[in-house]
Amino acid sequence: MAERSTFQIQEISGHTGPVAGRGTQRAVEVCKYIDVTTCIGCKACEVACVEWNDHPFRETVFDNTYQTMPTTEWNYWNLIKFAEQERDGTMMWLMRKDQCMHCEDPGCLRACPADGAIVKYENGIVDFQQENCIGCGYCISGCPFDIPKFNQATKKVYKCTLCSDRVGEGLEPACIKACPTGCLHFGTKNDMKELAEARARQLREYSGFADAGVYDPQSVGGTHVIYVLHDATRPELYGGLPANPQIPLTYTFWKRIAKPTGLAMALLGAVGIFFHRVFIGPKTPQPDPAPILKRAEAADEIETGKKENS
Amino acid sequence: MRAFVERFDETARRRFAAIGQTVVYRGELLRHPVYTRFLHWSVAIFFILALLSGFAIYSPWLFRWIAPLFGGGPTTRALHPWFSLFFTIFFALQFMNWLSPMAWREADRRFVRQLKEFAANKEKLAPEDTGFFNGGQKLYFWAIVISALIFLLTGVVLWFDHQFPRVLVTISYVMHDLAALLMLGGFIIHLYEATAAQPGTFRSMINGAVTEEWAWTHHPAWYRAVTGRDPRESYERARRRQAERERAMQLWEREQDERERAGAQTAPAGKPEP
Amino acid sequence: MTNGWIDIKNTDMMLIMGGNPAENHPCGFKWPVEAKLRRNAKMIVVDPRFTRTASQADLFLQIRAGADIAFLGGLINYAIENNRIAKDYLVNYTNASFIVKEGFKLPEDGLFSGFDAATRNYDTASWNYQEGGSVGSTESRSPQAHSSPATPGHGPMAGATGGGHQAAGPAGAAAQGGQKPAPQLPPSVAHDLSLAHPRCVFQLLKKNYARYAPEMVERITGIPRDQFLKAAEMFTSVRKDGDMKKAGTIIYAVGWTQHTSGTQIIRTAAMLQLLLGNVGRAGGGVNALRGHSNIQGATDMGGVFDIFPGYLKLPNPTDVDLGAYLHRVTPKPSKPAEWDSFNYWSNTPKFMVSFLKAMFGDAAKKENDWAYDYLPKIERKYSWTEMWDYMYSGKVRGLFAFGMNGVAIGPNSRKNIEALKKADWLVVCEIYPDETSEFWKAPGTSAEEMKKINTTVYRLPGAGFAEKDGTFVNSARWLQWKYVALPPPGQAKVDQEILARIFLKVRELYQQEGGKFPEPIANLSWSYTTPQSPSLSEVAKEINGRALADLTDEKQPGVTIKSGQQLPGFAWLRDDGTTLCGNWLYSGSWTEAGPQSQRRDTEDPSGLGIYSNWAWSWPANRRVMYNRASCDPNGKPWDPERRQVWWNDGQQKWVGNDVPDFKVDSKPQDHMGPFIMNPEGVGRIFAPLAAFADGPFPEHYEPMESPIANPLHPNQSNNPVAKKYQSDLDKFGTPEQGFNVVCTTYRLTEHYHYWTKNNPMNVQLVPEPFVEIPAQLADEMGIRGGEKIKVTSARGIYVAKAMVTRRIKPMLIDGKKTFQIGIPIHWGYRGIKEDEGKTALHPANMLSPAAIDPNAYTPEYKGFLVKIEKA
Amino acid sequence: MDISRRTFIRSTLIGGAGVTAFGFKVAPLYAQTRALKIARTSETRSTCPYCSVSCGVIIHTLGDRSKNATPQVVHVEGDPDHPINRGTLCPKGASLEQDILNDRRLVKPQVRRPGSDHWEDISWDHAFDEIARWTKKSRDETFVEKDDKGRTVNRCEGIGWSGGCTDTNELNFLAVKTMRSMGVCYFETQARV
Repeated sequence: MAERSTFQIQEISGHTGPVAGRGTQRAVEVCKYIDVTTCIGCKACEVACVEWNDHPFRETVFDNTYQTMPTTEWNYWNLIKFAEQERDGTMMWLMRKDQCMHCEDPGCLRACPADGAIVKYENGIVDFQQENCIGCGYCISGCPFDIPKFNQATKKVYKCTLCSDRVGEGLEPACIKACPTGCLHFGTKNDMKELAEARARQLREYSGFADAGVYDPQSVGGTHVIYVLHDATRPELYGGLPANPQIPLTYTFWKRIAKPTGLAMALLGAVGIFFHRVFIGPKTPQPDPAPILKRAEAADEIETGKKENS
Repeated sequence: MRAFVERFDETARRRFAAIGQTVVYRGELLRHPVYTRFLHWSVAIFFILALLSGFAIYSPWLFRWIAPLFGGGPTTRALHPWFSLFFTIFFALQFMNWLSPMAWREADRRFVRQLKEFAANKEKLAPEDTGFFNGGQKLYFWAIVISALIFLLTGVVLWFDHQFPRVLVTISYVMHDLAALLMLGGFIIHLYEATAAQPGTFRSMINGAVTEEWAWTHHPAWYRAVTGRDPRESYERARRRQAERERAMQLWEREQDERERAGAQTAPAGKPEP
Repeated sequence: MTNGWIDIKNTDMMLIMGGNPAENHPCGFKWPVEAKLRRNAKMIVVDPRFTRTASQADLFLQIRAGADIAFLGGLINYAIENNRIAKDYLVNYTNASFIVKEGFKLPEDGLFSGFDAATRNYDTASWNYQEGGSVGSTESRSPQAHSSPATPGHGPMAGATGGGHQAAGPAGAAAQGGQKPAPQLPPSVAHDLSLAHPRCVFQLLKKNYARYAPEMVERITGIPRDQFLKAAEMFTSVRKDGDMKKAGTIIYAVGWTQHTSGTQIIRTAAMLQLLLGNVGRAGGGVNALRGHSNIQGATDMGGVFDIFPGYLKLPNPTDVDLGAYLHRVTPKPSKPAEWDSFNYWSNTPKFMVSFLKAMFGDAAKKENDWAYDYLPKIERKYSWTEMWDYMYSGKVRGLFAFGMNGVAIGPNSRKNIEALKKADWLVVCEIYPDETSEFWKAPGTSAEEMKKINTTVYRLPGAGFAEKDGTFVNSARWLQWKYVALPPPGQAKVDQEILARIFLKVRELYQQEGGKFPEPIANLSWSYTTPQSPSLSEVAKEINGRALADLTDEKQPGVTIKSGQQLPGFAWLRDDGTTLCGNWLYSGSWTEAGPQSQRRDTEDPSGLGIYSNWAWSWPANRRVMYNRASCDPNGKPWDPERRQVWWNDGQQKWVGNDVPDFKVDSKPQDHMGPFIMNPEGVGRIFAPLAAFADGPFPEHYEPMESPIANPLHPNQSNNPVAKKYQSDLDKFGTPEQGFNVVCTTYRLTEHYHYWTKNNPMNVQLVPEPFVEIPAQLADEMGIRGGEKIKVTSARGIYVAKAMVTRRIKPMLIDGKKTFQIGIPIHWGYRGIKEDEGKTALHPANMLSPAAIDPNAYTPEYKGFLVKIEKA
Repeated sequence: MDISRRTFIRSTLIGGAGVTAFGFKVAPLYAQTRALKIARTSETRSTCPYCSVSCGVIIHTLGDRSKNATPQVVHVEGDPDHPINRGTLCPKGASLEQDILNDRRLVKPQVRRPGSDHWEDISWDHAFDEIARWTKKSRDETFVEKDDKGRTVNRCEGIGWSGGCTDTNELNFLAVKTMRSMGVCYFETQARV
C-alpha cells in the first residue's frame, strides 16, 4: 500500500467482490463546465491537451473545415467540432469541445471485461488503466459518445483522463487552464451546475436564445462534463451530441443478467451429469458379467430355458 | 466437391496410417484411424484453450483465475482468437473427414425421439439401426458445426472491431457468447458420454480400437457392417456362453464343498472330474 | 490602444471592425466576452467574413473590404441626425466649436481644397482654423503642430490625436509641398460654443457626412439599409437621451490599417468616439489591437524610417541646425484664448537633447550642437515598400533582416524576390529557415537563373524568445520584462551579440581604414560592460535615462537626483545636456527603485482592471490615456461607478485609481483640454493642416483595385494622394480584365504569420493553405470543398484548396452582385508541409498590391481584385 | 501556486499486495495515475512572443538550475498571476514548447555565395568580418554627405534594416543606435506592415 492515489476508487471494471476504496473517504465530484456559446473554436484546449500529455503528432489533411480531424483519436483526446448553422436567417458558427464526458454511469466501464482496466473515482473521473487493458475494444462500443480509441501498436484503448494527474495534484485540467475566452470552467459538479444554469438563464433573458439550456444527460446518470447550449433541444446540431445517450443493452442487460445466468446453467448441467452417473450409472458393453445379486436367477433362467427379456 | 473431399480424406488417412499405427487384438474392432484421432485431439486441445481463454474474457468471476494461466489479461485476449482459429481449421478437416458418417438418417430421428429412454438407461443395447455414430453424437457434431461458424464470423468482427460498425460489434458480442454457451453444453455431455457414461469408449480415441461387445452394444448397425454378423446373435451367443460358464462354475463349487465335508473324516480324495 | 485589454470588460457596447480579435488575440478577447457575461454588453461585428469573432456577436454585418469609411461615416451621420451625441464632451473636449478658415472646401467632388493635380499633393494651407481674437502673426515656422505615434491608427495615441505623424515634417506635406514657408496654426482660434456657425467644425462635419445616408452606405458597403440602421441604433444607443453614463468602445486591427485609406478609416472611428464622448473613459476608447508581441515597442522605439525613439521626427535638410529643427517640430499652443492647453510636445527639445546624449554620449556637446550633424536628414519617404522598390532599381545594396521575413510579408512578394536578386548582400538573422533567406531558391527558379543571382546571403541563427531577456510592449502599452529560460541551441547567439559584433567590426574597419563620415560611428556611445554582447538590463537603464549632473526641480524643493542616478520619469529631462535618455516615453521604466517592468503586483482595488503595479505602462504608468476626459468639465466622473480619476478639491489636484493623464494641478475652471498631446488641448474632429496628407475629414475612396467606381464621386474614385509604384512588376487589375472577385488576406488563430509553419503542433491543427470562398460562388463555378483552385491577381497566382463556406455571402455593391474571398497568409516555400511538398509553395502575398496609404505607408493587403478558377 | 514544489505519490495498489495463483500475479494494479511531469521542474516567467496581448507564460525546464544540469524545456503554461491572460493561452501560446524544442531551428551560421545553389557553413568570426566589410562597402558607395542643394544630410541610402517585431525594445534601441549612426534611412520594422 506504499503507493496510493489521492483519489478513492468507486468502481472497477470487470471486478469481482467489493471495491476497497468505495465510500471510505469523502470526495467532492469534480466537473467541467463548457459554455459552448462563448467558445471561439481557437483550439487552445486541443493543443494544451496534446502538449500536456506529450502525445505524438498525427498527420492531418485540410478537409473543407476548421475542424482539426473528423473524430477524437487515441492520441488526440480533445477535439473542437465545428458546425455552420443558419438560425432563422442569421448565421451561427457552432463550436463544441468534444472529449470524454466522464459519465456517472460509464458505458465503457460497464462493457469492459478486464479487471481494473477502467476505474471510476469517487470524484467522478473515469480513467483508463492501460496496464490492465486487454485491448478487447468492448469499451469502444460501450461508449455512447464514441470517445475511447484503439491504438494498433499497443493494442490498448486510450481517452481523456480529465488530467487525473493534474487534478490529483490540486490543479485544473490542462484544457481548462488554457481556454482564452473562459468558456471552459472546472470545479465541483454543484458549482458548475449553478454557473451553467445561470448562464443559460442569461442567454434566455438577454441574448434571445429561448431554448438555451444545460446538457447533463440523465440517461447516463449525468456527466462530469456539462455543456451550455444555445439550443438545448437540439444537441445533435453541435457536432452530433446525442440527445439521449444510451449504453447498448448488450452491456447492461446481456452482460449483467443473461451472461451469469448462462454460465450458472452450464455449471448446473455439469452437476446434473454427475448425479446422472451416481443414480443411473453407466452403459457398459453387453453382456456384462452378471451382478452378484442377480446370479441365482441367471442360473435358473438357464435351467428353465425361459426367455430372458430384461 | 464431395469427390475432392473424399480423395483428400483418403490420402490424409493413408498418410497418417503410415506414420502411426492402430493395434487391433482379437475380439476388437478398429473404430478410429490415426488421422481421425489426430484431428479429434487437435480440435479438442484448441477448443479447450479457446474455451478457457474465452471464459477469462467472458466473465469477471473467471477472469481473475483464468487470465493468469495464459500470462495475464492482455495475452489471454491476444491468444484467444489464435486458439480459436486453429480450432476452426482442425475442425474443418474433421468436418470433411466425418461428413458422410455424420449424415442425418431416419434412425437418428428415432434416436432423438427416444432420447429420454436413452438417458434413463432403460435399454441395455442400443437400437438395432444405430450406425457408426448415434443421433446424439450427430447432434453434437452439427451443433459444433453451427456454433463454430458463428464463432468464426462474430469472432472476426470482434477481433477487428474497429473495422466494423458498432452495432455489428455489439450484436456479434452477444452471438459469440450464445455460441459459446451452446458448445459448452454439448461439450459437458460429450465428455461424460465418452468417459464415465460409456466405459470402453475413451480407448477408441486413444488406441483406436473397441471391443466387439462395445460395438454391438452401442453401434449395432456398425457392428453388422464391419463383421457381417448379426449383432443380436453375437450378443445372444456371448450371453449363452457366459451362462454356461456360470453353470459349470456352480457345479464345480458344489463338488468342492462335498469333498471338503468327506475329507473331514477320511483322507482327502482326488480332484473333481472335469 | 488608448485603453487596454482588461479595460474592455468595463464597456457597454463594442464595435469590432477591421479586426478579428477572437482569431488573432484570443487571450485578449476574454475581456470582450467578460463584458458580455458581466455587463450584458452588446457586441457588433462588421467584417467581410463571418469570423470567429462574429460567432460571438450580437449583431454581425458583412461589409465589402475597403468600404469602412462609408460605414463609419454613416454612423457619424446617424448619430448627428438622431442627436445621439455627447454635447458637453463635444463642446469642451473637441475642436467641434472651432471655426475653420474661409476657402476650405469639402470633397463633394472627391477633392478637398488645395489639390495639385501635377504633384498629386494637397496644399494644406486652407485646412486651418480661423484666427480668433486679436492675435498677430507669430514667427512660428511650425508647419503642423501635433504629435502621434508611428503607424497611425496603430499607435495608442492615434485615436484622439489623429494619426499620421508622417503627414508632417520632411516626409509629409512640407516635403511634398516644396519649400514655400509652411503654414501654421493660429495661437488663438475663433470658436462658437453654440456649434451653430456654418464654418464651425461641427457644422462642416454634419454637412460632410450628410452625404453618407443609409442608402449610400448600402450602395458602397453592401450592407442592407435595415441592417445598417439596426447597427447604428445599437451602437449609438449608449448616448440615448444624452445619457453620459454608458461607454462604448471601438476595437480594430490591421483590417483597417491595410487600405489605401487606412489611417483615415481609423480617424473616422476616432471622430465617432469623440462625437459620442467615449475617448478617455473606462470601457471606451479607440483600441488598436496591434499585431505582434512587440510591434508597439518597435514603433515607440522608432522602428519606422521617419522617427527616432519616442516619436521624435527625423530632421530634414531644411533644419540646418538643431535650433532650426526644434523650432520646426516643437508645436505652439493653438486654442480659444480663454482655454488652456498643456501642449506636452513643447518639451520636445528636452527629449531630443537627452536622446542625442544617449546616442553619442560625451561626443554630444553644446559646442557641436549635441552632435546633431551625426543624424541623417531625410526629405523623402524610406518606408517598407520604398525600400523594396529602390532595391529593385538597384539603389539599395544590402539589407539586414533581423527576424522579418520580407519576401513572405510582401506586398507583391515577386517584386521583393526580384529586388533581392539585385542586392549585393543580405544578412538574415532568424531562428527558422525562411523565404527571405532562400529567395534564391524560390519556386520556379531554374539552376541557370540561380547561377545568375549574385547576392551573397548570410543566415545567422538567432535566439528564440525563451533564450533572451528584455522587454516587450503590448497593445496596452505595458512594458514587461521576460527572463532567460535556457541557452540558445547549437551555435545560435542572442541577437544583441550578433548586432553588437557586426557594429564593432564596422567601427573597427572605419578606425583602421577611414571612410565616408566615420565620426558618428566612432563616437556612438557604446559603454556597455560587455561591448561584444551588451546586457539588456544596461540598455534598458540607458533607455530610461539617467542624470549626468545633480538635478533639482523648483516644483519639488528638496528633491535632488544625483549625477549618475536613474531618472524617475520624463518630467526630469533637460535640454542642457545634463540628462541622458534613450526614449523619453519609457522614462520611468527603470528607476532608482529598480526595473518597473518587472513588477508583479496583482492588486486591483478599483476593480476596473487597472493593475497599476503590474509591470509598467507608458506614459508615466498611465493605463487609460486622456483619462481626464472620463470626467465632466467640473472634474466629476461621468459615471460614478467607473471612477478612474477626478478633481479633488481638498488637495486641489487630480487624483484617482489611475495616474491622471493631465497636469495634476490644473483646476477644472482653467479649462485645460484633456488631449494634452495636441496643441489645441482638445480632440481633433477636424485635423488641420498637414496632419493627414489626404484631408482633414476622412472621405471614402475605393481601394486601388475596386469592382465599382466610387458612388460618391465616380470621377475621383481612389484616394488621390495614395501611392502606386511604376516598376514593371507593379501591375493593377480591373473588373474589365476579369478580376471580378474582391480578395482579402487574413490570419488564423492556429498559426502565427510565417513562423508556426515550422511548429508540428500548429501544422497539425491546420496543415495546408486554403482559400475561403462563398458557397454560392463555388456552386456557380462547380467547385467542391477541398478541391484545388487557382487565384490570380494582376501580380501573381496562388493555388490552394478551396474552403467552401456559407459564412461568406454574395453582396450587392452599387447594384452589382459581388463575391468576396479570403486567403489566410501563413504559408510559403519553407515549412514542415512545404518541405514535404504538401502545399503549392506560393506566399499569399504574391497576389497583394503595393498600393500605399499616404499617411502610414501601409500596403493594401485587403480588398484587392482577383479571379479564381479550378486548378 | 508553487506547483513545482509538490511531492507526488505515484499510484496505488488496492486489494492487498500481489496475491498469486499458479505462480501468476492475479491482483491487477488499480488507479495508476500519471506522475505530474512538472513536479520538480524549474519555472521561468516569460512573455509569449506571438501577438500583442503579451500573455505571461511560465517555462518549465528540466533540472533545478544546478551547475551540471543543462536546462531543456519540458512544458510551457500560462502564468496565472498575469492580469491579462490569467493563465490562459491560445493555440500558438500553448504550443510554445514545440517552438523552443524544434528540430527545424537554425543552429549554425551559413552563407550562400554568389551564383551558388547551396548553403555553406561559415564560422561566426568570418561571418562578422565579411558582413562588416559589405556594410562598409555599401555605406561608402552610397553615403550622401551633402544633397544636390548643398545641404548637409549625412545619410546612407544603400543599406536597409528590417527588424522583427519580436525583437525586444532593448535590441530595437541598439538597432537605432547602430543603424542611425551609420546614417541608415531605410529603417523599418513589422510596425508598418
